[in-house]
Amino acid sequence: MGDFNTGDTAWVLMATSMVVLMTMGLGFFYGGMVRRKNVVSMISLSFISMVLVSIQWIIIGYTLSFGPSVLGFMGGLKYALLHGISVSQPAPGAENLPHLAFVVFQAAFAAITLAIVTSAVAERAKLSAFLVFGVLWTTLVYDPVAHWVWGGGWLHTWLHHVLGVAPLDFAGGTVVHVTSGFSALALALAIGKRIGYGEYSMVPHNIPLTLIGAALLWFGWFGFNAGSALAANASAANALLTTHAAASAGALAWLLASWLREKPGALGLASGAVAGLVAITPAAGYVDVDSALVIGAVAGVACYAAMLYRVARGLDESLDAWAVHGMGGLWGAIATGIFARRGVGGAAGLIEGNIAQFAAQVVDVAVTLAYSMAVTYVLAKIVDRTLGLRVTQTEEYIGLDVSQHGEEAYAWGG
Amino acid sequence: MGDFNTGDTAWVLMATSMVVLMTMGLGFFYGGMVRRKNVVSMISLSFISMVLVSIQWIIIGYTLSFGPSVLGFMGGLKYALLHGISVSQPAPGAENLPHLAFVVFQAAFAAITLAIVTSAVAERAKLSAFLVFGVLWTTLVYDPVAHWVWGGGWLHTWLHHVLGVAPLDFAGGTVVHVTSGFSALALALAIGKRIGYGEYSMVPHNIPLTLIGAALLWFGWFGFNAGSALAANASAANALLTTHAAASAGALAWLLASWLREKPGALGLASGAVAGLVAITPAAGYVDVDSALVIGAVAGVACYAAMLYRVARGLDESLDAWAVHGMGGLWGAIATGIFARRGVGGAAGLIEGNIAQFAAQVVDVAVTLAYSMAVTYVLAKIVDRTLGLRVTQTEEYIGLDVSQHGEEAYAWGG
Amino acid sequence: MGDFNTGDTAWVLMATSMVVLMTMGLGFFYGGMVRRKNVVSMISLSFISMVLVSIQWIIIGYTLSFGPSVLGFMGGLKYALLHGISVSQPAPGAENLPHLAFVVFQAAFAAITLAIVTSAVAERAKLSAFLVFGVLWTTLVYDPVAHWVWGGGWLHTWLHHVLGVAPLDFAGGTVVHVTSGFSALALALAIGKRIGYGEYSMVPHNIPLTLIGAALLWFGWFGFNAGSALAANASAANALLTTHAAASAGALAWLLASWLREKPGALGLASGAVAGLVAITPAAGYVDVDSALVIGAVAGVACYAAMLYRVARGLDESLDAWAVHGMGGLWGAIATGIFARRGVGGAAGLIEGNIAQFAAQVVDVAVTLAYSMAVTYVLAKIVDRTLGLRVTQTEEYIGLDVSQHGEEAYAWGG
Amino acid sequence: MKKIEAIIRPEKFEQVKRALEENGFIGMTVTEVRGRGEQRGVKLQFRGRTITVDLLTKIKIEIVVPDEDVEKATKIIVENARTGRPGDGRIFIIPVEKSIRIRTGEVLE
Amino acid sequence: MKKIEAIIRPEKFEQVKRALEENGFIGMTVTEVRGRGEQRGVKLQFRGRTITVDLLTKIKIEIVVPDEDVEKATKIIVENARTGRPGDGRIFIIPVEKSIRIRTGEVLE
Amino acid sequence: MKKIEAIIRPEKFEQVKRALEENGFIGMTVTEVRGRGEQRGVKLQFRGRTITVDLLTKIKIEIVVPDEDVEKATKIIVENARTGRPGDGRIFIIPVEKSIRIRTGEVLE
Ligand SMILES: Nc1ncnc2c1ncn2[C@@H]1O[C@H](COP(=O)(O)OP(=O)(O)O)[C@@H](O)[C@H]1O
Ligand SMILES: Nc1ncnc2c1ncn2[C@@H]1O[C@H](COP(=O)(O)OP(=O)(O)O)[C@@H](O)[C@H]1O
Ligand SMILES: Nc1ncnc2c1ncn2[C@@H]1O[C@H](COP(=O)(O)OP(=O)(O)O)[C@@H](O)[C@H]1O
Repeated sequence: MGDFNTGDTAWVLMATSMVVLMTMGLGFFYGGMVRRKNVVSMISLSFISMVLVSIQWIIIGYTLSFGPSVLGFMGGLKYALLHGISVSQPAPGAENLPHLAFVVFQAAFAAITLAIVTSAVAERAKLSAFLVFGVLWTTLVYDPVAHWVWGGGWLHTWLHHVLGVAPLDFAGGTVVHVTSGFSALALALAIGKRIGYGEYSMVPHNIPLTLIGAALLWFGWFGFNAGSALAANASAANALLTTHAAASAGALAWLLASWLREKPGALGLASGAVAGLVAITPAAGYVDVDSALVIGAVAGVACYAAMLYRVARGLDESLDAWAVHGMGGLWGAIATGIFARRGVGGAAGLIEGNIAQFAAQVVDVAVTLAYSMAVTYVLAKIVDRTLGLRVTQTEEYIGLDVSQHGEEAYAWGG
Repeated sequence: MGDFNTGDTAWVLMATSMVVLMTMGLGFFYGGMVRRKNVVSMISLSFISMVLVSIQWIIIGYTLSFGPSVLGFMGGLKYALLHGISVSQPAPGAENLPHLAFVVFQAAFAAITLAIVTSAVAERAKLSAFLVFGVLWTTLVYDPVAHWVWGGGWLHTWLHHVLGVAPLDFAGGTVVHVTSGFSALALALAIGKRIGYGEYSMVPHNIPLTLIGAALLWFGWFGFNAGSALAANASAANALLTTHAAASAGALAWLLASWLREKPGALGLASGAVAGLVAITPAAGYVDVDSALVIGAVAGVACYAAMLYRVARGLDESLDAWAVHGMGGLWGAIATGIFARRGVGGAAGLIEGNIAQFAAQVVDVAVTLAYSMAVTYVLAKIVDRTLGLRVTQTEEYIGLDVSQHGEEAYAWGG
Repeated sequence: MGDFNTGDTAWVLMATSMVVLMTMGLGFFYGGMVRRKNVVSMISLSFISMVLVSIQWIIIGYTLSFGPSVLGFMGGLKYALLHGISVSQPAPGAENLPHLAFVVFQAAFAAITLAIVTSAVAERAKLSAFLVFGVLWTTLVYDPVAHWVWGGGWLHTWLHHVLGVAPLDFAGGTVVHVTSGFSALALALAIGKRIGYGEYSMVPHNIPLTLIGAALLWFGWFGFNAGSALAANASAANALLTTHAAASAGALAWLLASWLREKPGALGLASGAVAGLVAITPAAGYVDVDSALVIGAVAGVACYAAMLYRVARGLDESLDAWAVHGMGGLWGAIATGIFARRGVGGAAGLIEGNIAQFAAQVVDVAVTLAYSMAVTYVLAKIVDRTLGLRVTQTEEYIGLDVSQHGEEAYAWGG
Repeated sequence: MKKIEAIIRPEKFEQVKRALEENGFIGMTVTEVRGRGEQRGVKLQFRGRTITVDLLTKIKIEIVVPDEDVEKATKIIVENARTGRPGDGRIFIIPVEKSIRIRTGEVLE
Repeated sequence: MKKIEAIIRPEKFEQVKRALEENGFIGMTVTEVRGRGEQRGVKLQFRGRTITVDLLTKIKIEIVVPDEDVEKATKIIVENARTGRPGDGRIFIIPVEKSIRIRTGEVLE
Repeated sequence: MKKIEAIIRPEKFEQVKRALEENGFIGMTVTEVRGRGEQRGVKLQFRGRTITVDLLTKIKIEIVVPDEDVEKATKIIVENARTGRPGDGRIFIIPVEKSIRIRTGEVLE
């Protein structure tokens, strides 16, 4: 019991708590951006993602992701229901920590990934179908990808074999953000646009709520990234600093870029910060602070451009998980291959002449992206054909708060 | 100064901060559920509970709870005003921590307990009288119970003597939740229903606000439960995992159970999470994660049923502190006696054949419950006769925000 | 990498995260107090302060504050862009921590200081001009003062030379609060009153939002003050306890003091808590808990009086940064010179007979105050003459959310 | 046709609505308003300044009915909205020259 | 002068507004209201109790126009607010005896 | 009886209310509305799309008064709501056929 490093354990427990809070923060971030009649639904989708995935993770998700590999594709069932993990057992590859601390830290990652995807079904998801879709998605998309990149699966081994280096993903740029962002895109294509999209006004109903969400996201992301050091050490400190730098740069860059076309909104500021946070996620422990400023600033501009592109294309990936998490994650994963410095996290990137690392990042992203989109699209179509992913027209018209939850967000007449 | 374990200290300081935030989170959780005209009042009641009890705790509460026992009933005055506690002194029974860290961690527990009780006086408490009631309640109900269970008081010693085992309460299932929940019931009976209860519509005025509160509660509870390990060790990790598991299971169970009767609301999701969190509180360091799922799920269903029962009985214990904290805490305390595993926290429960532990839990709860209800009821009646616990009819009609605080929550006409 | 103290590092990383959250919390605290048409702007000003100052800090701010001193007035450029700070390097004077952890912890302090100042330009700041003003202010006011008091600058050395003691400022009572509070006063004088000030109703539009901000401030302040121990030790525990005590005492004192003149509002409760938090900031690691109660209570009453005075004088320092942070910081800095106890933090104050310490505190505050006001006023006037600090009358009438950000906080008609 | 504008207590709204419904008056438009009648004088403060807020939340119900139904509808509202205490509200009868159903364009005179 | 009170679907508001504008009807006052017509019966729950909420959000547009413009304005609203499904709303024409511009004090009409 | 509907600037509301009160006009119903008159053209954006919001917040005051008081009340409102700049608002006078006090049921003719 007393053999673990208490400082590292404290930090990972704290980081876990922060990522859990961040997941609900995402609900508020998204919730403020929908119309008033759908805010309860939108927040609930994040909330439910956390609840569902956490239970799934304990029962089957952890072992599928981090259990002993079965042919490199998925983890075996050794840790199903977390059996065989005693309280005093150290985490695999991190003797400083209790295994259970690692399990719950990773649970929070799995949970937020599904929550990010809910952007795609904003204001039209059928609650019952989402429960089913959510469990399937996390089992068939998130768990395998986590296994491939972090759990010793084929992608990691194979790239190491072919290129001599494994892909770097400090805190989930591909596993979490590319996966969720591109899945959101596929899901949006599968479920279709909201009624009246592009025709009716769909301005965000409560910007302060979105900003509360953004604040919690920023805060939680310190746990997400710096916690991924799995220790309270210099790497964690570097990750925290680069995270903060990239978020700031992303926010400022989006603000300024959008100013060229329109008034610079608070939503842009917040979205830019998230873009910077996403992009630094895979890189946080591998790059220095100067690179972090660059990575964040580019992310701010690139994700803003991606959003404009999506809107111009008439795509109703409603709350821009694709533009911000998908494209931001993609950029971040590649940027890690560019800016990684041996002196920071032990791995070199392109600017230090390591082309292999750059190649590994590109392949890593490409595989994750393709797999996520394909499986998500098929899954969504199957759920749609069988259960119906989407509410009826009348239910959508009345709003999901009333039709799915029997609640009104803000009481009237009181 | 340098002799304490820094990791453990960091964790307990952090946990304290989280419990303080959670107390204000409770204010938002409650505040969203009342009518618009009472939200400032409702949030303020939690805020004031924290302020009042923290001061009381420093002056007299800590020593009454944790000071050297006077006949087993209350702590003596040795630590009044925290005198005699030097900065470099270790916590009693926790040499790894500064004594002052333990003091302030426990202060936050005392504070939130009173805040939970404010459910019972929602939308009708007279501010001035609550200040008096609050100080008396924490001194006469919380402090003694904390002393009996945690401070070396008679209940602990006596049960140990009679049954050979002491009651288990990892983080306050009885001390905090049974006490507050059943006190809320007694207080609701003493103060009476709101004008128009059961007749006028009293739907919650701001569900997103309640969900912000729920998010902060969930986050803070990690500090509450895992912090109660008083170290950043394997026990803390287990507690954090079981806490998260039970919260998730509780949320899902309430959602599904309520779905049998009505649309599954976000309030149910949030209440179910809180029910799971309450129920795991006494057990968090003693049970494994499988049991945590069971404990949480049962809590979700049981507390939902308790709420329905309360409503059916026409009891205006307005925000369900009794149904969720009282009944959830009762179930959790007993469940600890059932599911405790020697391999987890050193104590065995019923399923490992330890009937004595089960018996100890039942007696512990019964004593706490009876004491809390009786003293609270008498206290409430005394304050009511002398100062009047309740605002006038006109003040209640206009709303407490204007009548007690001279403020409107949301400005009009701007 | 493994040489730092993990517990201390965990605590400082956590504290940094908390101060970042607190900065956005300040945005909500302020945002709830303005009119509905300016809430996005008000929150954004805090958000932008964080973004801007964090980038400035990395590029130039850190080295100006903590780089090797140039004639005692400013730090040299050694650490510009944080060059020369390797990941494994320990913090100067704190071998237990990574240097980068110290850098980012201090970045958060610089950021919140500018955010506090935005009180003065509430509902009338021109966004573009604020970006310029903000960078200049932090470079010319915050960075030098931080250097003088914390970075080995002249004020510290000179007072030590003259009086034999250096001024005490545990967590920034002068550096953060006196600086920002008095700068806000100067800035308010420079920018002028809001249109209709004293004539139109300007009641706060969303008190729950302000209270959410207050909750985050209280939480974050634990990181601010107890994190300033730069270790998870007994001093941090003492700081956390005194911080909580002073906040509680401040809240209660303001509530009771205001009750003599008007209904005791939740805004008073929150403002009183902030007043207590400000006042204990310089003292947190030097005084015991009894003194903290006194310091907090006096701050609650004094800041309330300062606010009444400001209103009576017709000064539109709109959200009372001066009354609460300026006057609270002033009182706290002096109180540190009164109540400091050798047995707590190694330094004695007036009540232990150390007049020199008291004198050092007074001079420290006087210099900071005078410098801040003078430079801020001149700077504001220069920016106003060149760029215009303030929006046009029409823009102010329509509200800054629409005119500066192109957004409405709460959508209408949805 | 007449428009009946009734300003009533919020807590009486459900009862009035149900009573109208039971008597065949389904269509209605409702608005949250603030009103002042014989009640006055709630004081608010903000940071030292006192602001008088003497307007309490009310519900305004608008129902357009044929002339012959005015009396009946009015009676239902009065009976169900009344508590006998100040603040019960007012009913105003306003002439309506034409009423059009947008869905069909038909004029409902 | 007449006051045209049109109660329409929120999502049609922008279109109606634009159409009115294009036809020279600039001045208007709009309010968010709740209304019930042929649509009914959304149920809400709170903690075990069921509450019927059958009032959906609508926008009320008020435009005061000279008598001769009533027909034209009404037509524009009907055409632009119509979807053909229940819930499209109503238009009421109400007499206005006098209209005053506050800025100048002048009586219009 | 007439209903005076005045649409005024929010920041003038307190002054108008006080002036009415001082002249014995206590009863009133007020609503937050949005209005467009000669002011136009504030633009909003959301994520790349531009939305024109040209409706500013106004306060609508409704006071029902006996015929003989209409002029006096109107004058008070005009004098106190006026700033002389566009956006000051309008007053409409609408006939009221009957006014009923719910508390007593009495008809205030
Ligand atoms: N003269 C009036 N004009 C417009 N509305 C009025 C008038 N008098 C009262 N009201 C409305 O009626 C509501 C109820 O007023 P109340 O004081 O109950 O009237 P009563 O004295 O008839 O009982 C007020 O809040 C206000 O909205
Ligand atoms: N009799 C009425 N009096 C007042 N408002 C009405 C009336 N009938 C309908 N409305 C308003 O019109 C809106 C649209 O009603 P709707 O069901 O579409 O009418 P219709 O049956 O004419 O299509 C309602 O929500 C309500 O606000
Ligand atoms: N024709 C109209 N019908 C209804 N309301 C109107 C009309 N014209 C103006 N208003 C209302 O009056 C408010 C003030 O308009 P404003 O531009 O100040 O008018 P004016 O040009 O008379 O000064 C508008 O915001 C709107 O609410």
